[in-house]
Amino acid sequence: MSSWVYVGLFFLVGLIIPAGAIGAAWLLRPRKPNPIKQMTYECGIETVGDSWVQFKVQYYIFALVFLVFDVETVFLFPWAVKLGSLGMFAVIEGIIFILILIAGLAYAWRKGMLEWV
Amino acid sequence: MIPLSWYLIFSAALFSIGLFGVLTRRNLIAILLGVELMLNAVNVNLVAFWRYGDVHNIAGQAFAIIVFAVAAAEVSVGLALVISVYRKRNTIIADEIDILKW
Amino acid sequence: MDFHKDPLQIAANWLFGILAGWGVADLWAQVLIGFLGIFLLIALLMVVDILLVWVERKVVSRFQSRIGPNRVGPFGLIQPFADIIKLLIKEDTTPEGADRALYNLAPVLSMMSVLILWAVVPLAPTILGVDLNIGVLYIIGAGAIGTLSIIMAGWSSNNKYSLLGAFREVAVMLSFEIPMLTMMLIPTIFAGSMGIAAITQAQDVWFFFLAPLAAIIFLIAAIAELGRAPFDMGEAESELISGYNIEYSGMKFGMFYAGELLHAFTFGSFWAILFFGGYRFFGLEKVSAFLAIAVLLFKAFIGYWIIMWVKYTLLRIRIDHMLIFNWKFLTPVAFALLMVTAFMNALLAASPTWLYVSGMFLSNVLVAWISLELARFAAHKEREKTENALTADARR
Amino acid sequence: MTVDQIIFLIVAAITLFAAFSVVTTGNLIRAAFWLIGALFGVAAIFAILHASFLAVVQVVVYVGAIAILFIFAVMLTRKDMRDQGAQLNRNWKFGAFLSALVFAGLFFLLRGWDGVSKTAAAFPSDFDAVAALGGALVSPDAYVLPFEVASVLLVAALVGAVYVAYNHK
Repeated sequence: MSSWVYVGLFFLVGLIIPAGAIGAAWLLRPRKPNPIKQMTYECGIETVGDSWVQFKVQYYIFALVFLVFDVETVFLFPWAVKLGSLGMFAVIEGIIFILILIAGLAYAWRKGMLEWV
Repeated sequence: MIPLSWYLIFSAALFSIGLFGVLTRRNLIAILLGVELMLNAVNVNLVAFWRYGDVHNIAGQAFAIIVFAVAAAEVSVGLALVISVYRKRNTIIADEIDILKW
Repeated sequence: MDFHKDPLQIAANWLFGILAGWGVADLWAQVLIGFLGIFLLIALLMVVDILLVWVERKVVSRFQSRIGPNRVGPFGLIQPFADIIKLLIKEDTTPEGADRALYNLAPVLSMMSVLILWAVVPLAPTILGVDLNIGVLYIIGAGAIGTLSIIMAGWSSNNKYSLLGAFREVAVMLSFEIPMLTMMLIPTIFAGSMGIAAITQAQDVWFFFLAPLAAIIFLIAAIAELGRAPFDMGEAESELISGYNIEYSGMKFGMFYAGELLHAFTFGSFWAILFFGGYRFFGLEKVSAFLAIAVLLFKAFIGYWIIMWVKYTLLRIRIDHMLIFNWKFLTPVAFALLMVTAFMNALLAASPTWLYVSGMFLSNVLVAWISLELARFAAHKEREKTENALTADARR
Repeated sequence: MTVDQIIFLIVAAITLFAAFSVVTTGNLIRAAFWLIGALFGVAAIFAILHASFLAVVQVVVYVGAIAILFIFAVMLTRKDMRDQGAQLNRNWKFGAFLSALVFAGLFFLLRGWDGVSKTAAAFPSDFDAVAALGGALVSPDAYVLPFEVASVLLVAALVGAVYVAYNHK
């Protein structure tokens, strides 16, 4: 726990210093707001339509593939730490684990779902 | 030192809040957010019992890892369904999705 | 205890003595000293960051046959300080309809996600923030906060371009995180630990010689993770103007900018630590802690320079090419390399060092060669298909 | 009260507040960001419990991947992104009652159990939980089957989810 206290302190200081810099700027800077200045930037013309536009589903599909791979790769870390003292059997298990994972990627690839249409 | 009960009560509270979200929100994504909270409450319990039992018995942590995998699978399929439903019905309000009424 | 070996411990003991003399409780004295140490490190990082602004501007101008900043101070060294004063007194606008709380939080989080990385960096054998036994994953976790700050900035600005830039940037960062994680597994396998200090200590032979391909893939993934050219689709100036930080001005923009530079430098140092022995250089680190820090900073600057070199040499890659390059080439190669490394590691566990090193090196070269041949084959086929389609079109 | 108790109470209070905001905020993006706050709090709880590996995995998996997936999903279903009428359904009072009942039930159940006020033994300093976990996950006597099945489960989820989400034209 004690080492995590230092990590917590690091988070705290890491928050305080940038916030302090922005706070200093807030104290020093001029403030002359006007409606045109605060308009959203869009190539020199007024914003057309809602800013929160809808997105391609491809972004979601890539995020999905990422999520699955992320979880599985994280699972491999304890395996990798212990690998030196486990012998061939554990290595084979890890390789099977990775191969199952690759099969999922191969499926998405074959079905053309990794294309950016 | 922190007694075990604090963790258990914390986890029970988190679970109840998640349950409240699941039962009352109308939006499908918000319901899934509630489910995430409930899964996290379970994980807190598992890890707390690992710490307060025999530390060398790693079962609590191994279970928590499996819960992570289940949560990831649940979210990916759940949100994919939400997106698919949105594409067909143009809404993700749970009350209005009644294709399976008959 | 020798001052050259462990300066921080001596300073801490001295401070502890003073605080104890004032009647401060032991626990609080320790927390206070830890706080001061962290504050010192982060303040130092900010100074390095200011220096990096100068280095970056000077190097890019040299790459482009210009001179760069040369008016303010010798070699333009005072230029970044002038920049800071300008950022401080610049008016700061918040776009209409922005989500103010998230809009203001994003730049702070962006900078924080970089600063907290240094909690696990071993600067010298005795100078180390926190020796977490999961240090490698901590790096990825801090990167997750950075990703979050980008999507926060993109969404809260109430601007199409910023949201589009954030989406692209996040898609790229997420995708390239997989090869990066996988390549971090390889030093973990060699060292038998996820702790950064343990990985440094285990490098009697630099891991670069055990896994050159891993080092290269890690660098590519790191550049993508930084969102720098050629992977800077998220802030493509000519299309999205500036990507997720378009609506930011003044010090808030400064935080994004400084965070990006420091992030690049940080990944240069992680590259050095994971694959080039960190602060170790032929026993120099045992002489003095200060020498060890100098060695690490030197290696980190070389890594940073390579990242800059790539940035100012290559053109921007289209987002679909980028994602396909990652998912269809880099990720399978990374996993193949991981499997080969794990297998060879078990096979050669009992063999002498020279055999182990050469076996690992050769298997890396083999994996690289096979994957490049396969990629070339696929590229030829793709090109043939495109050319056939073009000639068919022309005939019609 | 000792220092770790104070730290725990602060973290728990922040986490529960964030969790409560998740279920009550009308703006879905805000709710997703509040969820991230709650998940961070749970990660801090794991760190207090000496489960370093799980604390970091919590941040990497939940904050780095699951939360981003939620945000992407919200933006893909944009029509319902901002407050639109009631966020709670008609039976929200019943839901609130039921969840309060669950909490009260768990609370009294816990009070009746005598193992609940147990305090932990000091954490053995030479114990490497990550290595132990690695050993257990690939040991045939322990969790090798769940380990491989988790991989199959995730691949099944990947295939299914990509198939469902993909826009079949």
